[in-house]
Amino acid sequence: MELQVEQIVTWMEKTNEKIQDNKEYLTSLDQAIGDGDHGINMARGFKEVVQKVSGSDYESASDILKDVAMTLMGKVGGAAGPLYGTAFLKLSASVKGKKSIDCGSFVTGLEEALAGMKQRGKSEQGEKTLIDTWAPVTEEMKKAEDFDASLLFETAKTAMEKTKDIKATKGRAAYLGERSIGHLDPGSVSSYYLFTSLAETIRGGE
Amino acid sequence: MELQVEQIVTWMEKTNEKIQDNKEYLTSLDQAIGDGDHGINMARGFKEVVQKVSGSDYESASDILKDVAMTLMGKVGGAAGPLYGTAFLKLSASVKGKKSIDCGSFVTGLEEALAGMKQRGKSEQGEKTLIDTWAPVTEEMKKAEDFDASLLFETAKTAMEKTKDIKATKGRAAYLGERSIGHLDPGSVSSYYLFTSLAETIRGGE
Amino acid sequence: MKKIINNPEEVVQDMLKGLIAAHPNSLKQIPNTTVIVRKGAPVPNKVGIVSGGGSGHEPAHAGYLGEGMLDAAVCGEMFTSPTPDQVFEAIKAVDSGSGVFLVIKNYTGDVMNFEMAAELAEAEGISVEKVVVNDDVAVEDSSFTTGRRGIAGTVFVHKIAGAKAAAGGSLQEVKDVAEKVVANVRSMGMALTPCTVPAAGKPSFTLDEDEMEIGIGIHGEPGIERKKLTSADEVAEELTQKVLDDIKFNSGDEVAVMINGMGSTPEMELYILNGKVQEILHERGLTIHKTFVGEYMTSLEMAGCSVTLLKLDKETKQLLDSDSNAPAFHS
Amino acid sequence: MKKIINNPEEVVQDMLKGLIAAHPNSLKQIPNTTVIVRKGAPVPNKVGIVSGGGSGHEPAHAGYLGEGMLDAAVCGEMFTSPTPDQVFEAIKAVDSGSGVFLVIKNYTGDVMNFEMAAELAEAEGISVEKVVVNDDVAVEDSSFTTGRRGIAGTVFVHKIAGAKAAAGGSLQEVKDVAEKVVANVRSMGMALTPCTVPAAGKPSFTLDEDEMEIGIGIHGEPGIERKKLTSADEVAEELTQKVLDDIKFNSGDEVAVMINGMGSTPEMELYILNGKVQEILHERGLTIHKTFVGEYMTSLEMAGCSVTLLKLDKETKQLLDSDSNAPAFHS
Ligand SMILES: Nc1ncnc2c1ncn2[C@@H]1O[C@H](COP(=O)(O)OP(=O)(O)O)[C@@H](O)[C@H]1O
Ligand SMILES: Nc1ncnc2c1ncn2[C@@H]1O[C@H](COP(=O)(O)OP(=O)(O)O)[C@@H](O)[C@H]1O
Ligand SMILES: [Mg+2]
Ligand SMILES: [Mg+2]
Ligand SMILES: [Mg+2]
Ligand SMILES: [Mg+2]
Repeated sequence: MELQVEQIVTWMEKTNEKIQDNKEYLTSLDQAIGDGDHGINMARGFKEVVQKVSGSDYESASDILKDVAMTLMGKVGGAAGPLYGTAFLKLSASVKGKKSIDCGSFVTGLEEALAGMKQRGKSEQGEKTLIDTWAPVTEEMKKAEDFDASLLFETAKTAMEKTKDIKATKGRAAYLGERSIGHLDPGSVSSYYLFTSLAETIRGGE
Repeated sequence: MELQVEQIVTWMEKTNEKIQDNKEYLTSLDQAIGDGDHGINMARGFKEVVQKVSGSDYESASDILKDVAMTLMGKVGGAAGPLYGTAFLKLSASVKGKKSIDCGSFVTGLEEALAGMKQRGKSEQGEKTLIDTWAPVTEEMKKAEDFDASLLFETAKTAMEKTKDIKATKGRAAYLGERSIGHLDPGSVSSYYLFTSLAETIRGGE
Repeated sequence: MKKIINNPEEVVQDMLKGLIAAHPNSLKQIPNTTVIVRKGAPVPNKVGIVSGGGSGHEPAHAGYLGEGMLDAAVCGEMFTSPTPDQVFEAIKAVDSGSGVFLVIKNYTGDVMNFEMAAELAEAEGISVEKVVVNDDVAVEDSSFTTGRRGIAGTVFVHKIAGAKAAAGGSLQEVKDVAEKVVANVRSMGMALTPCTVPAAGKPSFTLDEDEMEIGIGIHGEPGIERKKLTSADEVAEELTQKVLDDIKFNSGDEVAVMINGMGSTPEMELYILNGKVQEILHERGLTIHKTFVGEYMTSLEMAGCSVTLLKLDKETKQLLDSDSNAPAFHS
Repeated sequence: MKKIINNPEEVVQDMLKGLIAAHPNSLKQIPNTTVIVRKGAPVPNKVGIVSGGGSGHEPAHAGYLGEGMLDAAVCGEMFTSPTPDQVFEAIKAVDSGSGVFLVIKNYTGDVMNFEMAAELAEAEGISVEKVVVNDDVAVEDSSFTTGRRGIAGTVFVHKIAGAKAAAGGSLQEVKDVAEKVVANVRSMGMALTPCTVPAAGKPSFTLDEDEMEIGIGIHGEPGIERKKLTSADEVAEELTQKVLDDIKFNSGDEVAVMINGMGSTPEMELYILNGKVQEILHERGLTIHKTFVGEYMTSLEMAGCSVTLLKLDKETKQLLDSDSNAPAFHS
């Protein structure tokens, strides 16, 4: 299958729904090891994304992804804003001009998104950040032949849950040192919503 | 009987004891309809009074009363400080040069103390202030032939308790208007301690 | 009670120690008193300006010491008027021979103690005049009662009387302009939480999570009415309206506005309130000459605010605007 | 949560409205942004100084707008770094052609957003330099982690970089002196109570009536250690010692001291703390050039404080002392 513009819209809508529904949960995760705004920031950003892309006419997948990127960059703020913004900007650039995205191109896009976030955040896998969800998802999808909803669900879930055991060395949770262990990384949980929404979108389109 | 210097010392010591023991109670009364410092202020003042007069050698009753006045004036602060200070200053002036005080002179002194407080406080009886304890005590003592402990106990107690029913028109409690009804006036309660301590002193000396 | 203090009975002494340590070049404490005097006082040929009252209202009153404002601040015990001897020391310390002016907030204790000090000073040949500030419209003004309290509006009196003195005004001129300010300044406050006097250990009243108290004073006294907590806009409406109702404002009148925080209300909330207050004043046709948003007259860690309006004329406007280096007077 | 607000999601917008209403002659808001610029900016031939970050730290950052300090403040959402487009607007608004200097607090979000804005500006031919302030010794400094946070010490960087720019310093000279300040400023904070972000509705941590949290940041983050509440003197010892241990201070060094209130701690308590801090510094043989006691970098209504020391040299001392009319910078 290939991701069409309408599916990207659906992906964003589903992500927004999950984020709005879990706004308080995300905030409470961030209150535990950060500053308690992650839910508020993501909810503000994705609400705008959906307002921007729903009903709009996009010629290409890269165009809509660029708008998603710019909206997140301009509305989320904090650490998550530039990171998610960078991710979608890289994803968009990587599929530049493409009307729709096949799995191979998507994976290349994810790889560039991941590299972009690492560079922007000066971070690596294993530091208890959303990188810890994006990296395994990218890796597993690379092995698959086509979009695979179950694989996405599972990988994102396992990766997100694993962040509980990591001692943070980047982001605000790093200030807590050892005390950060035992808590989920809020950014990984929002990324988990992003990827499960993608999985649901794929499932709908399979 | 006549009040001797030693009895005035006892009077002050007893008053101090009661005030220290009821510091929190006085403060809580003042919290209800004032600013919650009456117990603190009176305790600070009488502690100093006792430090000043206990063990000191006074030639005359008027001298010790003057020291009491100056100490209260300089240590209590708030509304109570100048009022109690004025009262003892007038009392001292009224018995000027006297080694000891007979009942008649004491009553004259009380009358002058009361007049001084009224003038200083621009207040009259019936405004829910310590005047409402001092006025009846002065009046009843005027009728008696000698110092009368029982009379003092009773009059001070009744007068103090009556302040509960008065609507305040002077002092901080006046800000509460009708809401001041149902609460004892803190200054009347501290005055009650002063007069019952006097009564106990008299009883000891009878 | 959670406080950064040592002995609860010695908070005022400890505070003054830290205050002098922070400002050794501009302030001094008269030994064995709680009187803080600005260095350079008495200023030759200038009327000395003294204010003060109970402590717990910081930055009032020591924060207003400076050129063009106060010369001495008498710091009483927590929420307790200072005693006559202390005020007398302050008067003596700032008299240059041109007389001393006392700015008193209208509380029985303050009035009595400052008056007694004035009598002591006059007995020693120092000319003393005074003004009693009573800007709080929460309290009924009546000649049969204690009358309105003095709250945040007092800071405008400090500034304008201080500026008049700095400009060479005589004792009588300082008094006249101070009385003009008092006649034209009104305030109204509210609280979301009470405050706790260290030595008392517990707050003077309690409020539920959804309640506010309207018409509070600045000593943790309960207010005049308890209500359900409303929005900032509604609070602005209520406080501003009460102030506007109290003296006649005509369209075109120029006013100074003070949005005063009671202690723990974040500046953010004060600015939110200010947005609506300004709207109301504009609708009313008033010209806002200057706005002060911040903590000017607090009540320890009480959460809440007050709104003050001062109707200006040419003289008071110019005196309000004149320079002062008092650290706490800034907008 | 008891707050004087309207819609919890719109506190920043409402605050900015009230801020501009209060200071119409000195401040302006760039339309459709949360950027506040001082009137008169860009100042011809002067390096523009931009700072900012999440809101909730008032008077930071808009209170530091003024001659000799900041030219623009970028106000993010509550405790949330502003976005690159906003910072970019600020940069454009204050560039006179002499370049723009960014004062960034060391938080991942702030660093990323400000860096992206700098990239946008450079792409349009504006020279941009920056400094990242990391004064908080509560957090370990390590190149493998996020590193120390930027807290109250940032205000000294605003002042000194701003003064250098006002004195005609080039972009590089401003950067050099700012880096010198960063290398010489250290802070440590503590809290007695947490704070509540309006849209979150509940505090980020809770503390028992007898507990304090040492090493807190300025965003309601939990600190590094929870302890039984001690006396002001012990708090002073603990915070000051941590700061003194972090960089080498020699006897005779001149320092500036900041005792910063986190939001709801009364000034009285800050002065009490200051008394002991000064004693410790004197014992250590340090010369205290200037002391700042008050609320400079808050965390909404958090109760608590921080102690900041800045080691001075001739240049930084003179720049710290130079005039500024920024309303929130006073001692
Ligand atoms: N350096 C970094 N690299 C990658 N991700 C990061 C980094 N710093 C923070 N994050 C992610 O951002 C999330 C926090 O986002 P958010 O709460 O919106 O921002 P802030 O920390 O500025 O308040 C963290 O949970 C983490 O996943
Ligand atoms: N005008 C007045 N005349 C007489 N007594 C007064 C007056 N005002 C207050 N008082 C007395 O003073 C008491 C309060 O004293 P205190 O709490 O020490 O002072 P403050 O009210 O200044 O805090 C009141 O309970 C009342 O009895
Ligand atoms: Mg966060
Ligand atoms: Mg009282
Ligand atoms: Mg009192
Ligand atoms: Mg944040």
